Amino acid sequence: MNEENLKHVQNIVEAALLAAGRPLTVDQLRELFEEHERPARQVMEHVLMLLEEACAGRGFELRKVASGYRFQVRQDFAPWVGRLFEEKPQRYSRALLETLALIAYRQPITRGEIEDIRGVTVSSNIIRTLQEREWVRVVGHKDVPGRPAMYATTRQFLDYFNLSSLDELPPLAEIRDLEEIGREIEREIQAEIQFDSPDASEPDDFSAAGNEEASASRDGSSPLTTPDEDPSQSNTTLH
Amino acid sequence: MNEENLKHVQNIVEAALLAAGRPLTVDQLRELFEEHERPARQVMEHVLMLLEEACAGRGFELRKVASGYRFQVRQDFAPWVGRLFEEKPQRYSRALLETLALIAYRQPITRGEIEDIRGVTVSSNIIRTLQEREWVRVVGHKDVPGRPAMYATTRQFLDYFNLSSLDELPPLAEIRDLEEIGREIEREIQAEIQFDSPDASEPDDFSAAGNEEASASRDGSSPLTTPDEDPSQSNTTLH
Amino acid sequence: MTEPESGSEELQEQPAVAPTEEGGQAPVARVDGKPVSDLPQDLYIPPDALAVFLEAFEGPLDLLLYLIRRQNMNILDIDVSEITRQYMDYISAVEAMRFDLAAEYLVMAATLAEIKSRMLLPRQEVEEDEEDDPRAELIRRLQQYERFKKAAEDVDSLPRMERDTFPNSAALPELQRGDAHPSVDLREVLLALQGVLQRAELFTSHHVEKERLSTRERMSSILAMLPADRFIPFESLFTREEGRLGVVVSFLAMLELVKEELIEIVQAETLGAIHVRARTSK
Repeated sequence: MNEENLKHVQNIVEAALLAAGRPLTVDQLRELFEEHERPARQVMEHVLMLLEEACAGRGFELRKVASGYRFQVRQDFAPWVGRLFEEKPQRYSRALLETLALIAYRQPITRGEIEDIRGVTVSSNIIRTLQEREWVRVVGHKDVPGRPAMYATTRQFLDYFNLSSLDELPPLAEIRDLEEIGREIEREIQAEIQFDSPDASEPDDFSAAGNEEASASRDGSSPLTTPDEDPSQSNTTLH
Repeated sequence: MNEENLKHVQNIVEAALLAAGRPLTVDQLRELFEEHERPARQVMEHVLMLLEEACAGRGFELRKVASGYRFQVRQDFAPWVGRLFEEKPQRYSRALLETLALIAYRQPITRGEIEDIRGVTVSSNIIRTLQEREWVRVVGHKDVPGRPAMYATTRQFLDYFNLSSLDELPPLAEIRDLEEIGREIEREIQAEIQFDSPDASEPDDFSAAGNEEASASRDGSSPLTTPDEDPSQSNTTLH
Repeated sequence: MTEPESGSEELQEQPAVAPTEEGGQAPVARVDGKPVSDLPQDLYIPPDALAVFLEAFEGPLDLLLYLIRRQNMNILDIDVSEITRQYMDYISAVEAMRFDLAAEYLVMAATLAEIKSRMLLPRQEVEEDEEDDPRAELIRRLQQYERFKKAAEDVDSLPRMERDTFPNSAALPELQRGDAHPSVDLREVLLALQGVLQRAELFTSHHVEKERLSTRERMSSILAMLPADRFIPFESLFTREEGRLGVVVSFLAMLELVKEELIEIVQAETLGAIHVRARTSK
């Protein structure tokens, strides 16, 4: 077989392997040719070797697997190719976030204790999701009837939220203040509307006071450094 | 971007197109890269050009279709590759192809309008088949009594027929200048009236005379010019 | 892949090619396996052949186009008399044996008859013809149809999937599981907690107080370190590098764990080694 013929066979084999979407054996590849033009087995194997060489330095390679030959995307490109198949993540439910918050602040905590505080049952799905995400793990079982698992947060949880330790979580007191501040803002707005006095100084005063309070309650420690991460800050600077 | 980087991007694009097995747009390809390494649109287009060149003389080619770029088997090798699949490529009836062509060239078009031009009723089977293949879809309803559905072709239609846009459809044969024909007929009729000879052979004579003139007028004029010429226009100029 | 058409439409496929060819070399129909390449001029058509013959056409316009082509006529110069005669002959022959001849064919027959009769009559007024020339209308329709008949052939000859080309793909490499998880902002967690606290206050007298988080965290980590089945030395639970504060936190955490009966601390003899064991199972 001359070089031109070889190239022709090589192109057909290449096209067939790319179109098949499954591995093809040497004989299956030979079957693509009519009898009078069918390459011998050795020729086909030679062509496959040429094809393998032709893939050098490209995005895909020829691989021999149990059921024949196939083209395969090179492992090197998996990080990019993988993004093709990423599903758009959905958002977590409020129930899940509440559960996570309780585990973070009250660990080690059992499911029953979470349910007591939330006033509703916690679905197994939520716990499983949190465990799969590796934010939460079982640290033991409480020595009470039923021996319920006790949950705690993980290193990965801290890493994800950019915390070096649980200390950096805003203290519960502050979260309550936050709520207070929110209510105060609302009151202010109501007052403004009632008195119909769009005085610019009022909100500014309030906001300054709010800021003071927030920083005071944090006691010099800074659980959340960037302003956009701090809900109390954004609340007070609303006006 | 240096040559090495370009080669890297080219390999990733090649890998991704083969991994996807479906067309990908320039933007979809760019999204595979993280922000800091994401190639500009022009760079991506350049890479696609390089990739196309790299396929020269091989079994497959890079093709731009409506939904993006894809790798596909070169037409030259389809006869061999086709043997991979037991099912023979489907043949479509003339009725279906005519209906499809009318929708493609005249969209949006109602079933009634298709029937007017074809001179026969369009079977519901045909419309259903075209919709099931996702070549055709309802794009609205005409504001006339009965509010008939208006059909148009889809991206899948373009993808299937290797087109990147409707502009790439083969140009529609131009209707011969009807205004001129109208004038010819008029002249003939005038002549007939003048000679006032309602002989049975007249129409034949008339027709023969018209024959000469018409072929003369068609000489040298290209029958294929604009792909989309409004038939209603020719209609109005007829009289 | 599924057959898009009913069987009858497949039938149309084969002979349909014939009318487009000039000179009638290709068979227009097959009767008992024998090709019928042209219809006899004397119009003797075997009944079966005629049925198949008509099915080969996509309607009256298609049939008319075929007749015009066969006469080597230009559409623009249809010899209405001759075409009408042939058309009528065909459809009356079909009608004679088939009752379900499509209405469209009959309408066309009527149209042709009307055109023919008009052509035979002396023209009275030019205006009338200009406004309502049935022949021009027929020509217009034939031209329109011819355009799209050609367009259908063009579409059919476009290189298409599954016949002229095939999409390419390659097997995937091993893919790392991407980060398909939802992203969460810490503020969302805090807001969620705020919600819980609010409700907790409403529903129960639960006290969720400000906690020494470092202690609770240490409680978790100590629990995680402790094997349930054996004691480990008390000292091993402290990390020297953490300094005094760390030791205090660990100690407080252990006291809390003892209080909650989660761990057990034993000392075999006075001033002897202290050992710790989890009272919980893992």
